Amino acid sequence: MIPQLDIFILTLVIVCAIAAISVKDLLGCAILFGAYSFMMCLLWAIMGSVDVAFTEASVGAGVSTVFFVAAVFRTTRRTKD
Amino acid sequence: MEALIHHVVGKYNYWLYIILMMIGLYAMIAKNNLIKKLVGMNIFQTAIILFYVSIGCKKGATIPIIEEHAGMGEHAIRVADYINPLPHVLMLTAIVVSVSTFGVALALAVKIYQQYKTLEEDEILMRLREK
Amino acid sequence: MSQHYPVLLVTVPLLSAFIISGLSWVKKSLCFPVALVALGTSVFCAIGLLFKVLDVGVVEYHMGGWMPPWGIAYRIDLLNALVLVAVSSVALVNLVAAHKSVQRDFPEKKGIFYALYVLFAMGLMGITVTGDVFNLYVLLEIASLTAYALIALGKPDRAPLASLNYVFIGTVGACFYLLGIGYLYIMTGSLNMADIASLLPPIYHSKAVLVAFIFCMVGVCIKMAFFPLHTWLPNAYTYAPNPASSVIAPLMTKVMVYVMIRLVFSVFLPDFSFHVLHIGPALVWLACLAIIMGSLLALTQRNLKKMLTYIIVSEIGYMVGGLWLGNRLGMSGAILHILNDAIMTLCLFLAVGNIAYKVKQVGFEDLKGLFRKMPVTMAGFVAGALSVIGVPPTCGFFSKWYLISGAIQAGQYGFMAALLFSSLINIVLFFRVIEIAYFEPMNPLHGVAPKRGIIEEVPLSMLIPLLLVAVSLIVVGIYSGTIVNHIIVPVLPKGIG
Amino acid sequence: MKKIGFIIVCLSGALLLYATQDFPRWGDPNSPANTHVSPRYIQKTLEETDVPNAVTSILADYRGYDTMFETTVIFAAGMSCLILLRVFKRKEEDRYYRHISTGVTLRVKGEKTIPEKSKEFERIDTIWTPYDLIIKTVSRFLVPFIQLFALYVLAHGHESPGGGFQGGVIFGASFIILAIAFDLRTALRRFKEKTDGLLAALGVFIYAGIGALCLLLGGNFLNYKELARIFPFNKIEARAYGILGIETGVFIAVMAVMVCIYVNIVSEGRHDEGL
Repeated sequence: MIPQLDIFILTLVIVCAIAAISVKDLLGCAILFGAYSFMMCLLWAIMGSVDVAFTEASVGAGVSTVFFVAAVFRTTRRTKD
Repeated sequence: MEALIHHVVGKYNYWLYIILMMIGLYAMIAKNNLIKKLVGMNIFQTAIILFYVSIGCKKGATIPIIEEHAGMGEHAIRVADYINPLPHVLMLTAIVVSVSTFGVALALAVKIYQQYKTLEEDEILMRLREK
Repeated sequence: MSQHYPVLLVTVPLLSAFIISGLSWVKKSLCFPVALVALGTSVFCAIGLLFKVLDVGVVEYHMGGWMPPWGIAYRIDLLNALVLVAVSSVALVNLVAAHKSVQRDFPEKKGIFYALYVLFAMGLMGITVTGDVFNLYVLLEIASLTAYALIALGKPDRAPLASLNYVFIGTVGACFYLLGIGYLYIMTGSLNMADIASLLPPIYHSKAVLVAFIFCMVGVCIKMAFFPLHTWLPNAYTYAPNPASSVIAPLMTKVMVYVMIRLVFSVFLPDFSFHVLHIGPALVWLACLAIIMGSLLALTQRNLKKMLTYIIVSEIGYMVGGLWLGNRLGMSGAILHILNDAIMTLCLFLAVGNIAYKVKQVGFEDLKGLFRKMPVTMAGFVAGALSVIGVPPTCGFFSKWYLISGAIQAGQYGFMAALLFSSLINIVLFFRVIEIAYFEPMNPLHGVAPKRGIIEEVPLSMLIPLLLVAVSLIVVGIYSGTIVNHIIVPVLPKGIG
Repeated sequence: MKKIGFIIVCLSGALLLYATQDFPRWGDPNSPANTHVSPRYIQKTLEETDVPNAVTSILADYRGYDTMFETTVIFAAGMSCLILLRVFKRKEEDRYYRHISTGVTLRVKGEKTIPEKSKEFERIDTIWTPYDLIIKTVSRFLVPFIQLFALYVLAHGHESPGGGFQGGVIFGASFIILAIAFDLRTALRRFKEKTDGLLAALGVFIYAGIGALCLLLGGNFLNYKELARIFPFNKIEARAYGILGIETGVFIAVMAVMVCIYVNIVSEGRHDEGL
């Protein structure tokens, strides 16, 4: 593995995490959360845990985001923080 | 100072997982919107998964899918060649648990919205006090 | 067959939960009998296991035939066996009592309700029987997830919010526990309880082990609602539907106390917990605070069910305090109190469930004159109340006796004072309720308002479990000496004063 | 609340940082975690279970008992969503119909309906988006391939990353795509709610049932070796086939539960209209 790439993606993960919890729109939050999961999945793939990365790609970035969007569709996009 | 840098560089993964965990925990405690809290919860859980995956890492090792060798002996499987698979297994379970919790929590959020027409915790508490 | 008891105990309810949820699409009326048979088998296995452990000592079971550090092993000693009997029988008795109200409140969803109920009981039994720290986490999540769903089925205005709150706090608790075992894993490389215990002593002074201990304990304390972390409990249990709250309230917190005891006894070993760390006295003081605050908060409530939930918070203080007194008497009291408190809480919640079945609400003003209308239910309630107060022939007295003697032996007079104080408060609490229900005249709205229906005694299928539990309060009380001498004392670790 | 939260967060972060000092260096092959229990899995997985992917063999065999409960967690989540959200009584809401040939929208009040089989009218969602040819065609075209890939992931879990869980999620996602690209009713016509509920229970039942079968054959629970007694393969192959069997169970359960959770959340349990 390449440490520079590792650190780059770790930084992206943290940026996505902060963005996901501070964006003022729940739909945007859903998408950023999907991006966060996908970055996390890349990170795990780099670390060599392919099975976990595969699961996270299909669950975290895939189905979870769909559930999230579905829930936002049935509730509201509005958020105060 | 050198020791500190050595320490940080050698364990940066652990440091970053702690930062992620703190972000998630902070969002869970301090955010007002229920869905935001939920996102914080998920970030918290993935941070722990990152921690476990970091435990299993070995420098210079490959993914834990064993190449088949015809003969044993000199081709015997060297443990140091393969990444520790046990944390991966544990974390598969943890991912499943986290998506299950996420699903149930979203269902609860939808139910709460049906009742109060809002997802902000302070507004819900205000409604409850009005009754 | 008897060598398979440990696994049958868990897998029979598991398999039948799937059958029940399948049947709920095909033939709903079969769901209840299947659940009954499944939990009945569990009770049978648990009792069989208890006698087997009494006969031959520790029973081990290796899943898939793999030896312990590699595979998952069950390890049953007397402590597990005792808690297992309590958990399985409470779940069975409450299932019988719940039948009528489930039938009335969730006619369309009863199949899935029973499936979740059986899964919940299965999760708790699995937590109790397992000898693997990660397996414990997974089962903890099953029990919590089903509990979230069962709680959220209550009144739609409050229950989902209480349940979501429980989801957040409960997940933090479970994650802290997971983090703790991650730290243990990174230091020892093992997940089996016995294996970790044998690997830990050389690294007792490592910082990572200390942090692992702290995180495991904080996680478990969140799940058991130990005082400063109890905020989720009162709302969640109050707004849960009665058939669910009367199984969750007696079991969930008690099983988590068991987990704490198990972690202290068989993972970190008492040597580390009591002699390396010296945190016993601090935790006993926290427990005192829990007892006193729980009692005082109970005093401010005007709703019977909410009052009982605060009493649970204070009872948790009893058990945690008893454990951390660090002597044999205190620990015996704590373990005996797990059993007793499960029965007492079940008794009180069953009585409340019966009242709510007819009266709908359990605010204090709704209780007026109930002794005349529902004498048997109220008799059961009084039995439970006497036991919580600690009146001699009931079992609550004996565990309190052990706890107080333990406190005196350890020189923790503050804990003793807290116990006595909370007993006094309990007297006030329950006699206030009994006074309202006995002396005050019937609320004129009762029995008159057409939608409320006529208030009368509940059907027999709800009364008999209540009476059974009330009688067992006294039976367990009479035999508590035997239980302590034959079951509890042998499991206490050596080297404890 | 924010301040208290910040203090708690900093406190736990500081505790965790404090403990990292004693950790072995990151990626150290000689740390206890990498030397105590796990070497055996790497060395013996081929010999004992005939499965090259160590993750699969641990997941389904050495620690298969955990995985059974993991699948149960998923099952419990599906059932929880169902019991929480599902409403069986139809609300008296207005329904919208579209006349296919002219595009005129009809609003039918209350309980009245136009027969679902009607050739001239189709039911549309309250929030209706116009017919999109590209999305519908592409997704209709993609779904079989996604499903095939899911089956591939399941079948190749022994040799490559993947397995029942990932495959099941992907297979479930194919139905979700169908439900998003067309509408929820189309997807539910293809995959009935009752089938869904039964499949979820069946999948986990297969898993636990294989374990119980081993028990009946005289071994310990989940000891697939015993399957060799009734099936024509040797004891080591029996483990590999046992793993395949339980992965199939996981696949079915996860697929059904994913669809169940999605459908219930997106339609608030009414099962009529969604995204």
